[in-house]
Amino acid sequence: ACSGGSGGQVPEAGGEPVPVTAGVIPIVDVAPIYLGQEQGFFAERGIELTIETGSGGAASVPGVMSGNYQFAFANVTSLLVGAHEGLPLQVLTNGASSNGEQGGDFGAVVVPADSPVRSAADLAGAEVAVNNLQNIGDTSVRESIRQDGGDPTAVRFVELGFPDMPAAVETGRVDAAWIVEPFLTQALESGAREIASNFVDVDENLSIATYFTSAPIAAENPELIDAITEALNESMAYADANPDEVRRILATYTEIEPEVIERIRLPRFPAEVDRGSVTTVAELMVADGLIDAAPDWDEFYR
Amino acid sequence: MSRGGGAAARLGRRALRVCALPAGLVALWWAAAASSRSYYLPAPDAVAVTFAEVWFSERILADALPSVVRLLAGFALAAVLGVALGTAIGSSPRLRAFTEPVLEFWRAVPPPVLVPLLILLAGIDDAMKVLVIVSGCVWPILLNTVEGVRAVDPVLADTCRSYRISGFTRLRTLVLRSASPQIMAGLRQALSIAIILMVISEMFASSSGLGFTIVQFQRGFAIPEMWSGIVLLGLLGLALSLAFQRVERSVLDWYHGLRAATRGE
Amino acid sequence: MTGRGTRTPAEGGASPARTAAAGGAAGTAPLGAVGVLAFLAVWELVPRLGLVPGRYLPPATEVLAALAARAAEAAFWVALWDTVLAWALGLAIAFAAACLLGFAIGSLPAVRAFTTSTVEFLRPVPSVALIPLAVLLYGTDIGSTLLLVVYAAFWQIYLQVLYGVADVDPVAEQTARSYRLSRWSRIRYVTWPSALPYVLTGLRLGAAVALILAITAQLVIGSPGLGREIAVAQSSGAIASVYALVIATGGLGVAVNAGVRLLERRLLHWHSSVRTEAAA
Amino acid sequence: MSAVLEVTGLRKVYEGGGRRVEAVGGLDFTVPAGQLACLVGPSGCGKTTLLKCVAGLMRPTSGSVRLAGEPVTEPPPDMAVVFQEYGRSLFAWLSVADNVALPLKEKGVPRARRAELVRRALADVGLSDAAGAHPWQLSGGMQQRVAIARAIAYEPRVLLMDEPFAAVDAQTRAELEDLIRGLWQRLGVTVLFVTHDIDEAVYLGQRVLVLSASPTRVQDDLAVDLPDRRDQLTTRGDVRFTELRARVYARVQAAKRGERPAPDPSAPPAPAPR
Amino acid sequence: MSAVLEVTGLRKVYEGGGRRVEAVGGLDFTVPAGQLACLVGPSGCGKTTLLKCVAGLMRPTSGSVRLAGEPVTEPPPDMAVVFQEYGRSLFAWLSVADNVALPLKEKGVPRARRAELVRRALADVGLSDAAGAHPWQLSGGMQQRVAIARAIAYEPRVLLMDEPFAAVDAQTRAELEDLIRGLWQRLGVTVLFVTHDIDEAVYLGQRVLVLSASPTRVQDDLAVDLPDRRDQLTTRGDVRFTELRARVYARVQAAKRGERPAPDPSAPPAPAPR
Ligand SMILES: Nc1ncnc2c1ncn2[C@@H]1O[C@H](COP(=O)(O)OP(=O)(O)OP(=O)(O)O)[C@@H](O)[C@H]1O
Ligand SMILES: Nc1ncnc2c1ncn2[C@@H]1O[C@H](COP(=O)(O)OP(=O)(O)OP(=O)(O)O)[C@@H](O)[C@H]1O
Ligand SMILES: [Mg+2]
Ligand SMILES: [Mg+2]
Repeated sequence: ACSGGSGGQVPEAGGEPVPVTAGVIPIVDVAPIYLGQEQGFFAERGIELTIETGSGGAASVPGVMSGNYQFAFANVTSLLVGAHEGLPLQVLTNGASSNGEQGGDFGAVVVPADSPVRSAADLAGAEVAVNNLQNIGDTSVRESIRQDGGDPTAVRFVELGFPDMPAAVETGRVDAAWIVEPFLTQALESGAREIASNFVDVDENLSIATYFTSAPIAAENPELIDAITEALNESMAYADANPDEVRRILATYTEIEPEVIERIRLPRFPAEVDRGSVTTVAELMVADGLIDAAPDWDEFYR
Repeated sequence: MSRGGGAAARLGRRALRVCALPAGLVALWWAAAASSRSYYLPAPDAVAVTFAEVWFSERILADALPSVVRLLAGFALAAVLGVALGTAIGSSPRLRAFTEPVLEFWRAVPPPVLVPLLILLAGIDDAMKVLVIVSGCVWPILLNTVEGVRAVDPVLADTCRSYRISGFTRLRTLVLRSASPQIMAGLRQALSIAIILMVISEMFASSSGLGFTIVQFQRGFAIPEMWSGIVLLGLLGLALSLAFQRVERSVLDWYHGLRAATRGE
Repeated sequence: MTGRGTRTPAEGGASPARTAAAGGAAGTAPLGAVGVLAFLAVWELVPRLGLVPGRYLPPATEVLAALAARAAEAAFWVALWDTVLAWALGLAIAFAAACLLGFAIGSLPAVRAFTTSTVEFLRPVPSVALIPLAVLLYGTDIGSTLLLVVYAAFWQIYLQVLYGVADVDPVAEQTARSYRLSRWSRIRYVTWPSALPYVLTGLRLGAAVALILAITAQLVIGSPGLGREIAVAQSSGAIASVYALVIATGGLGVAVNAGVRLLERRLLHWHSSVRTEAAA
Repeated sequence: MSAVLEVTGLRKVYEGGGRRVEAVGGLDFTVPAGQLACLVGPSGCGKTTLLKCVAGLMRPTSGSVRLAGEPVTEPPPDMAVVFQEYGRSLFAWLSVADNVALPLKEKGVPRARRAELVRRALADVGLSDAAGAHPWQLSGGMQQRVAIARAIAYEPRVLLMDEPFAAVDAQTRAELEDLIRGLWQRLGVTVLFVTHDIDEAVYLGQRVLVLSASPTRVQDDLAVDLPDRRDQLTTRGDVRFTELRARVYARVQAAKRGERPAPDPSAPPAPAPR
Repeated sequence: MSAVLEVTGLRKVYEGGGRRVEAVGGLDFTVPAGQLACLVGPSGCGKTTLLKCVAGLMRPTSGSVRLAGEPVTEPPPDMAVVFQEYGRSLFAWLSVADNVALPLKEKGVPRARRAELVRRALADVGLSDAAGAHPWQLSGGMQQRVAIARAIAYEPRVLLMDEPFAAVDAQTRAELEDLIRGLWQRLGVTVLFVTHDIDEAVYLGQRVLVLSASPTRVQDDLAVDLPDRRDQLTTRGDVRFTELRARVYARVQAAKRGERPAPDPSAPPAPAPR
């Protein structure tokens, strides 16, 4: 893997391909980049793409900061926090968005089958599992409760990895959980009940995650980054248009069971970051005290 | 020199011993941070300021205290378990042969993959976190106890046998005492591992705690805050190890005496 | 005098109780296998009896089947090799450094006194907290995994070495001094053999911790190896796969331990703990 | 008197580490209850091995040891052993008094009596002052005396002693010899006493068993027909004492030279060197 | 001949564990180069302590030890010590031959010569057969002989021995006594020899230092005016031998009873040793 050494090169059609490394998380949301790699969208632009998987922000942000990755995948909230803390992060393009279907989105709040909780408002006083605290999960779930007329301050959140959530819900270890695919399908099939589509409640076009790089990398090699952005956009468009292709590619880089792949709900993959939704998220984060102010959009988005 | 003067000098020497190297290292850190200007490596003064801001607050009660309580509970449980199991396994080669592969198996399982299983079995509350701590820090105690028990002097063992000292008395006066230097080595190891696992246990199914806070700082790119948390962990380790040293000194009184005596000190 | 029995010559010969209990090299393997089988049986039963939902803890047979399926793929062996490589390199570095520093510092009480506070401060720093720093320094390849592995394993071995160095029989030490053995010779011929039981325990502890850190680092950072496979399986909800990989990890641990035990029998054949158990 | 201790065809072979040593090569003897028998023999002949087999601490390769008719497979009750490696047989973490008291405690001797026994035993071996010290604060000879005190405080019925006076000075040794004889007479203990000091063997014992070099056999078995009341001055001046001593010495020398027990064990006594 | 070993005002007080023992209470003596001096004294009087101070292994509380004019602060070169705790002074992880060879290796003796020295030393103590064994496979007396073999193979200029023959039988003891005297005569070694056997002290030494009970002082300092050629039969039969022996015995007994040397520490010097 590595390194900054490729930073000075410019991709040329027909020339030596430029090695580029991307850091992603091996989940449903990153299907487009795998599709793009497979379809040759990167190779066409003289980019020899290597995809490395990690477990999220802990590796991807420092990976980009150190020049180890030329770009990486992370959720919007993390990037907003990072930018707020002064990290020179730059968003290249959208990564995954809510599909906007109330009750059919790829992430949802679920409760055990026999739970007295009927809707988001009932969550007041409950313990809700989210994968990371002070992140998109608790922010959006609070919004769901608020919109449902409940008291968003009365809910307690606890951190739990997505893979552990179906079991925790089924065994009643938590009152509710915000789960994403493929664990959402798993939970629903083992009897959990869906009570809210928290992404849709925030914004039905909510941009959840994006691909990003760092300002120094972008400044050093703008042509390469442009080429990457183009390839990403093409990949997104391809994925958005071909959900079957998405399901097919999932079988190659994840280990989700084939039957489950058939049934899971997919996010949408618009190429453009929905600026409005990000602003909404930033405002919610300001309201929750995660950040003081939304970052300057023009600096943040390339 | 007056007695008071002697004591003061001793205290001074001790302070020098404790502080000299850390002072040097902090200076090095300073130099490194100044030259690298890396976002992830803040200067020690920044960390010191942050430390005061972050930890001299109600956080020390809300986050650190419950963590430390869990840490001590886990450590105590691991100590009891490790010594009890270790004594049994160390005294019986058969039992050792029987259990060793399975124990070695568990020993090699990383906590991040063990935690989901523990969540399944023990839930997500304090019990699970204490179990995570136990699951990690029982090993050095267990292994050292096993080896210490195995190494009981055969002449002493024969002495006990010939006077028909068996059962609990034998355990207390022979086995545990003669293995105690090695058991202490294990406990000392376990203490710092317990701190590490306290952090790891709070990376799962948490909403508060020292480890949780540190991880949260890390995720939120609050790097000086994160370093201040690590410093706190180090200080905690230092404090616990000083306390442990006192216990060890009294438990191994005979051992150190014996060593010093032969050298005629 | 009343030293501990670790290095003193003693009459051997098995007492009746010891003889009855003696396993010997050949005797341990079958018993260990029985232990493993018993463990697998419990594992099989817990989900089958519904004590835990089988969806979340698949029975042993299912997991073993998943493991067998994986073992048929080359990717699995590549991942295994990557893990073993990171582990072995990291452990070797940690072991060498810990022994060097441990013996040097342990035999110089003054230096030991000056370093204690720093050591006690650094030991409880969790390797996981160092991940961002590691990635920043060494990127996402083996370098950062090594940093974490070495950091974690080092302390385990180092502390054992310190205790081991302190456990040298003073009469043996005085004998060496009276014959004016140089510092190096004393370490080589007296301190090292007497500390060996501690060192080997340290090696066993360090080996497991190194393995854990190698896996964890791969899991979090995503450098290639079993850890990354586990991460992928985990985020895909492929529970049987996760447990299959965990078995592979544990199996590595068992193998490593068997190796150290073999080493022990060779290196410590003179030691009372080995010879009383080996005596016929 | 019924034979209390019977050793029949006792053999012990050490194997391991690429070395095979037949230490004890077929021993037969019996010791009647209440006898004080001394064992002498060349260094490394197998005395310690024999004692350990008798104590039930070591399993013989073949042959058997019986005590009062029962086969000895583990240490029998009411037996005390003073090990050759006296230093290592003391508990470093216990004070001298606790070392002596421990077996009594285990035996269930009440506290007051225990204290009295410990006090007396320590006084007998001249260590009253050291009761509170740890073994490692004592000199070699003092450690050995602690081990002896522990054995006599125990008031055993069978007492096995492996060169128990090796590390004490001549004067103390004489006192301890008389102490053991006194104890033996007072309690009727059966004593097996290993020593290298031939004078000591003759002075102490009712009988001296001379062992051959390893693999050890009984080279000679002498009854010591000295009067039961013995004292350091008159007994050692006795002509019979000198004769017996010379005889034992000659036999040990023969054993040392590697002579095996002759078919006729009544060889003429050699001149006494000392 | 110049005084090689000077002990001046040597005191050693053990403190610690709530116990304070003045073991050595002001010793003054000198040992000329090449002398063989025996030390006797009651058990626990401080002989081992003295020897360790002389060896530079223990720092005295006050007073000094000088060897050839140099103060002894660490073990001087070309010195060998046979410890009272012989078992613990052997390295369990080395074979008998390697135990003997190790100090030679460190001294830089070439391989062939080393092998020869080891072979001869082991033969001298009667352990040729045990060269490949490990110390814990040997009997107590055999272990002690390994420690002796190690010391003599080293060919030291100063030899300190702490009850080196305590665990061997009478016959072997006599042989070892002659071995040490032979070595001493051959190499001109200065020997300090602690023993509890008064006969041995007189037979071996050119001089016997009798130490008082602890805190130990020099109770008596006797020159042994027996001819230099000694052998077990004639020397021990000598009238002068019996006289000296009786004298030493009386002094040790006095020491044991707690008699202190004359109140004036600058007592008239004892008869010249050589
Ligand atoms: N643990 C052992 N392993 C192998 N051989 C042994 C062991 N213990 C003793 N031997 C051998 O058995 C023989 C007899 O040993 P033992 O200790 O019984 O002799 P001993 O008569 O007590 O001698 P000593 O008077 O020197 O104490 C010796 O040759 C010794 O080398
Ligand atoms: N490490 C120690 N700590 C405290 N006291 C000690 C220590 N070593 C020896 N002593 C004390 O010092 C005195 C002299 O001990 P030392 O070992 O020198 O006697 P010794 O003459 O060699 O006796 P022995 O003939 O019994 O070996 C004893 O009273 C003993 O209790
Ligand atoms: Mg013996
Ligand atoms: Mg002594």
